[in-house]
Amino acid sequence: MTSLKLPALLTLAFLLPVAGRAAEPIKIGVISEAQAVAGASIAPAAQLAAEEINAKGGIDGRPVEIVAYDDHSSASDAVRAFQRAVNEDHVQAVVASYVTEIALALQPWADRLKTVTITPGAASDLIPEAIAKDYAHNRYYFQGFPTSSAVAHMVCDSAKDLLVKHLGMQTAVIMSEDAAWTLPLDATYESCLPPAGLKPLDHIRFSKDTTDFTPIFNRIEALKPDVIITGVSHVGVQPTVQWKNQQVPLPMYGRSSQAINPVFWKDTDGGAQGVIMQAFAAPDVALSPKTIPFAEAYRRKYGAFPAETGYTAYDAIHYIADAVHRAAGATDADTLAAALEKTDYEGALGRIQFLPPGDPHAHALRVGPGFVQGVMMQWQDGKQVTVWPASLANGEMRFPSYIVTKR
Amino acid sequence: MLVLQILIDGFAIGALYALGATGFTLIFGVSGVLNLSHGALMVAAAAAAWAAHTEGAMGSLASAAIGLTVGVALALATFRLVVRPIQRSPAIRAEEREIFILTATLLWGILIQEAIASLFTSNAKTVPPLIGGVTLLFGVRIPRNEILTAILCWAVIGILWLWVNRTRTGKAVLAASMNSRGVILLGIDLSRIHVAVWAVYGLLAGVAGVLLGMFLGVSSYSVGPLTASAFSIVVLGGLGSVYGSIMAAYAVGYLETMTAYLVSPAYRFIPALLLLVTVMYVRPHGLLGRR
Amino acid sequence: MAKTAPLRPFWPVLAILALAAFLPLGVSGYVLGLLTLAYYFGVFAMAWDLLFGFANEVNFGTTFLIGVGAYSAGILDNRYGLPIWACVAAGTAIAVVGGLILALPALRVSGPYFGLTTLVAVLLLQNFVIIFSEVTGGEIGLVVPDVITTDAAGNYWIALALLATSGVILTTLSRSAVGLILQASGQDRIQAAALGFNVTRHKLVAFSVSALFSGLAGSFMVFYMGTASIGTLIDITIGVQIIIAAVLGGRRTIIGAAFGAIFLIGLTEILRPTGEVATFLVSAVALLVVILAPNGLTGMVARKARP
Amino acid sequence: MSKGMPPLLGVRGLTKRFGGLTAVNKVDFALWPGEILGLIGPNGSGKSTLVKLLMGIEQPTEGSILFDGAEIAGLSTHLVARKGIGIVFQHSRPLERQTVIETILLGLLPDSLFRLSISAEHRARARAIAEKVGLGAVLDRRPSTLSFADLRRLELAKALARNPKILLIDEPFAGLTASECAEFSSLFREQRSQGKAILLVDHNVRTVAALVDRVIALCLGERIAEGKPVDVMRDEAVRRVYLGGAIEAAPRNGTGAAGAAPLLELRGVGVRYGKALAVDQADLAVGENEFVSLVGINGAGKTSLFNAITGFVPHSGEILWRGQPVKGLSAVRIARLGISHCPETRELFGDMSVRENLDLGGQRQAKAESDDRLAWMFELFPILKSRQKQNASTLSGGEQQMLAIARALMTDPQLLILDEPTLGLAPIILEQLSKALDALRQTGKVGVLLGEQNVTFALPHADRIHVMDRGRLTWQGSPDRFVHEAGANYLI
Repeated sequence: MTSLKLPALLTLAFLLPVAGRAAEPIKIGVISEAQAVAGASIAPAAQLAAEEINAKGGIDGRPVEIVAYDDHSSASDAVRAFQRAVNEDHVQAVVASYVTEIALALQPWADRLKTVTITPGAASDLIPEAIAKDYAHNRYYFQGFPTSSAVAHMVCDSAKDLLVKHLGMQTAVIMSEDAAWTLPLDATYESCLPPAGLKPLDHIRFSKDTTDFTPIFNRIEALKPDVIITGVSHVGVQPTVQWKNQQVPLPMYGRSSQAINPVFWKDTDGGAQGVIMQAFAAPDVALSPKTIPFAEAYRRKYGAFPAETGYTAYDAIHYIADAVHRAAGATDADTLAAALEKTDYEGALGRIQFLPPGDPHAHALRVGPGFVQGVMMQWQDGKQVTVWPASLANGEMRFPSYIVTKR
Repeated sequence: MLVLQILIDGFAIGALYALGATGFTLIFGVSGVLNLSHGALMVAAAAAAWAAHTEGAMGSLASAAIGLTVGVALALATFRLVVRPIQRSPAIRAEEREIFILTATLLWGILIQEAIASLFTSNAKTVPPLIGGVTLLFGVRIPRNEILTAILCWAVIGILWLWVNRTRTGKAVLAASMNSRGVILLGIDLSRIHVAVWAVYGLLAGVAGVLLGMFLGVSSYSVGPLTASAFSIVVLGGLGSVYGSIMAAYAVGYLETMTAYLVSPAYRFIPALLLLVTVMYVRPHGLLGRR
Repeated sequence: MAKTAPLRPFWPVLAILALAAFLPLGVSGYVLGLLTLAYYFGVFAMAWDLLFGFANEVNFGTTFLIGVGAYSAGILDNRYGLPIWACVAAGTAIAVVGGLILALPALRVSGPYFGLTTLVAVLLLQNFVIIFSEVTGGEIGLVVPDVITTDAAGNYWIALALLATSGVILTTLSRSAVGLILQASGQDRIQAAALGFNVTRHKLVAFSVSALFSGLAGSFMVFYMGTASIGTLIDITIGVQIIIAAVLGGRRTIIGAAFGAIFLIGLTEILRPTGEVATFLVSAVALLVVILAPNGLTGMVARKARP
Repeated sequence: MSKGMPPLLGVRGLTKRFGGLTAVNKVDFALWPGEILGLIGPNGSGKSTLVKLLMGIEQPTEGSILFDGAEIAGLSTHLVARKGIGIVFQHSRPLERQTVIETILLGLLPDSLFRLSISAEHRARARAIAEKVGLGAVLDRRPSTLSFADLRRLELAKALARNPKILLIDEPFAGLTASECAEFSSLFREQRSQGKAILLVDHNVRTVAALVDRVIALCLGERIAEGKPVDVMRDEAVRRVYLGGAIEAAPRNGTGAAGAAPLLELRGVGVRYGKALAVDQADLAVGENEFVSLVGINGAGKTSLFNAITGFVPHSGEILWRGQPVKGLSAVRIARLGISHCPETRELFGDMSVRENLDLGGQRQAKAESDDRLAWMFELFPILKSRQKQNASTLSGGEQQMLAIARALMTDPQLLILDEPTLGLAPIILEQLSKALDALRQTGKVGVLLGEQNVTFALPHADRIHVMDRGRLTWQGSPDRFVHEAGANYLI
């Protein structure tokens, strides 16, 4: 069988488009998940970025070429795609996956195959912690997305303004899926909510395979908190719809990755009404002068607004190009990684900088005012309305009638 | 209060589980097929209903009807394209049919799952509920649709019971599940019975899928867990025994709900799985297993 | 038919092995990486086929064995920093214990009932990995810091050696005296018992051997991948792929299972340019083979070879 | 027989109950080295269960089995086998993926987990055994390519490889030709001469009479006779079991229908199961409303012939229904032609009520017509009327048989094929069945093809008799001729 299959593979390799060597394009591999809403924007956004760069004459005359792969949300598939990208298609850098499992699985391979790799969507703190712990082996890996602890901090900061100061809330219950990515998130919630003025009454972790959320909501309600602080990603549609159907009289507030996607309203059949979620980008919020033009360009080209990972992937292609330019066209992994570490680029997400090697979160995005900052959005009548920070807000919080807030 | 919540919540979940498992056990009883594309059929029906509503702008009832149609069509396709070719294949020996049908229906389920993911993404979907709002029952707030779901589940199970016990085709189906040769001896066309059973099965899976989509929501990732849960419930109850399946559905439904309320939602599935293992050791053919 | 009938596939297989051994001289690291993974899957599929062929049990729990072995090895490396050989040895040993646990229901139940118990074993393991995420890394996986080698050819040779060794041992076993008894026990336990064989004991052995190779390959694979995760080792879909590989290759042939795995992974890769529909196409091809050529690839080759 | 020395196998009070059914009831017997003992009995007499008890495949409810003076009752099969008891199963279930020599080698292997290689000595012995049983020419073939007789030889070789002291052989001659039977017989005799004890299990005395030293006859789980073959054949109890008592013919009142155009006609019909020939060149006709009985012992091929007629097994030759061939029609289509088959297994719907079973029989008719027939059935079998609501599985054997016949008649057949209706039934029930058949015969509405081993039951209900033996129809004639010509030879 081996003898039968190999020629077929080799033939295929020849059939793959090989750009003329003379133009020396910069090839960037993009590994993503087209079937998942969160992953579907990655490749198109990267493609858009490449076209923009090429329209302006490329990187010092060299065009950027995107080679896209689908990993079907499987880590072993992604590893194979990574090997193909590096060894077969000879890409100079890889942008790969919003799934933490896959991002972590690719981390050792970035070192083994000496290729700069950026995740446009995996939030786990473990990624930069691994880089900090073993910088020598993980220095080619960058986290192009804020960490979950950064997410939690942002939720706490906004909650202080929106929930405590504005609505006079005092207590909360943390509701998160039982997953490794929520461990740092929950730990940060527990430590940052009390200073923000919200006392966590309980902390409910549930299996991410849960389909019936009634017991969870009933347990939470029995504790009589003012708000539910969420940490969900694998689930989203189901708790939201059941929250609405059961008319749970408490607002949901926090990280809910699926809720950020523009299609969430449709998927929940409007059940999302009133849900407040943290996001790093939104189509109509000018986080930087580039945000809205990108979102509009994306919609013109693909017919819908990008998901959150679209913004990060778009930026990633741009700052890779920027790094190649600063490295005077050198694309070997060491030079490129060194150049990326010095990134200071204004992207659609805000000002992009990576934390330096000495930091416990090395190669993670720098987060905070003036950098990547994010927003709090609320679903209102099919639209995502930005409610925080005040400088970017384009609406006020509103809740469905069954939700009782103090003020 | 807590007891009531557990009772009510477990009742609805149990009813859904029971409905999902009834079709699975019916098909096993009559044609000896363990259809591992079961979950895919349910999700496909729900996804079709969702798409009819959101993309086709249809009403709740019309989109539910679309979901049921898809369920029936896919069940018949499963029978015609996957199960029957294997049953009739001269190259597959009788004692190996089981592994082939298991493998082929698994693959068929993956095909459907991938098709759903490609068409509608892997995001979870919820079918618009037939009725909205909540109602207070003994001081417990329950969505009206949850009550309707439980009622509908039981109504469908009741109709199935009537069909099997009161109609000619239904009785022939029941007879075929006990003794297919006896049915042939009476000149009753077994292949037509099989088609009828698969159609009814598709309807059951469709109803279960659409109701599940309304009550809890489904995604292409639900395919595997739904199949596994129907499989477990049916085996727990004793293969081919509808009463056993209903009993087992409630045992699992209440065990899960109680765990979620009293222990932790994180451990929701574990006691039911342990129960299953225990039952397999103590009563190897399930609670109401025949042999 | 010649008297050397059982040895017939020996030379072609040896030729393919020789060719495979020199492959790193001629192909890219990508093809090597692809085959490395395919070889590990080949071992998994052979171990499954052994159990199916010998004990006549449809085992949905093969990823339970792989997962137990791989995670044990990974955790020992990640938390206790044991040397790799010790991790692999311990992982394999723990997988064998897992195999014995899995065998217990097989002594009482069979058919779909056994299938379900093994499925439950996988689901339980999955739940435990999530619940004990502090040790196991939970759903995002476990980082395994040590590595045997980062060289593509080196890894390829390790996997090839493992595949060849497992293939030789499992094939020899299936054709040896004890293999004969095992197969007889699987095909008809009453007849085997009537010939004086303790079927229970032999069934336990079949499970242990299957677990041994699943655990061994699983342990090596985590050190190759550098991470262990549910999605790559335990998930039901992985088990399904292994079963499909074995059936595709030709069930009960041991060696066919390996070819099935290589074919399946090769096909996935060939279809990769089709993007998200690749899995759909691969499943469709597999379904067609299962329905139209039930004896799988080895069956097709064998039929062609005959005049 | 050397009764002076202790027996090799001593069975005392051996009993096996399955729920309420007593399959083997307080059976005693002994087996000495160098002896062939025949164990005979009709289907359902408990022979197979007895063999399973001896082999440890089933565990006895009561009683003791002494082997060489040691108790082996309750031991698991592999331990019984290791003591020195071997078995040749009735049906060949060969290991499909192993060659002949491998299969025989299997019998030679010790029960070791660590033995990988097979010694040359073992191979030589395996070859010797193969030569002895006549498999020398097919050593490297797989079972799927072997003839039926070779498969039987393989089973025997496998058992012989263990070199057992006692051989249990279940129906050794079924499906074999006369010369093959002779070959096997001489093999058994050779084993006997080497001091082995053999228990031969068969349906009737005749097949094994020449070979066995002694015979035990079983009926309904009990031992009813023991002695030399000729004595057992003459034994009153045995004759009653096989023949049902004195043979009598009863002419039909009113018009016989023998002259009418045949409803069903068989021309040179043959049935094969793989390599075994079950029916060979059968010619037979049943006229409109005619009652034809096919008598023959178990295994003669009656059931196979019926299954061929009703399309459950493929056949060679021609089967004509009202002059039209039925070949190629499915069993369902044939049933719809008006042939109703009531098999010996009855095939009732156990968890459905009597009424539901009957209604299913009438399902293809209009409601009124079906109700009429139902009333007629209750007339024919009054007991069914009072049992209407009861589940079929809770009925007694006789009631189940009546239900099966009634259900078959509900389909409004022109021909009813009745296969062994008397199997395992008490005499009182036979009488009721007999009356019902008589009533049916007087109505002249339906033809009946009755297969029976119980001649006494078959004769009164026949316009014509066919005798079937080893797949062939060997005799035909009127019932009164049968009494004079064939009856005496029937057992012998």
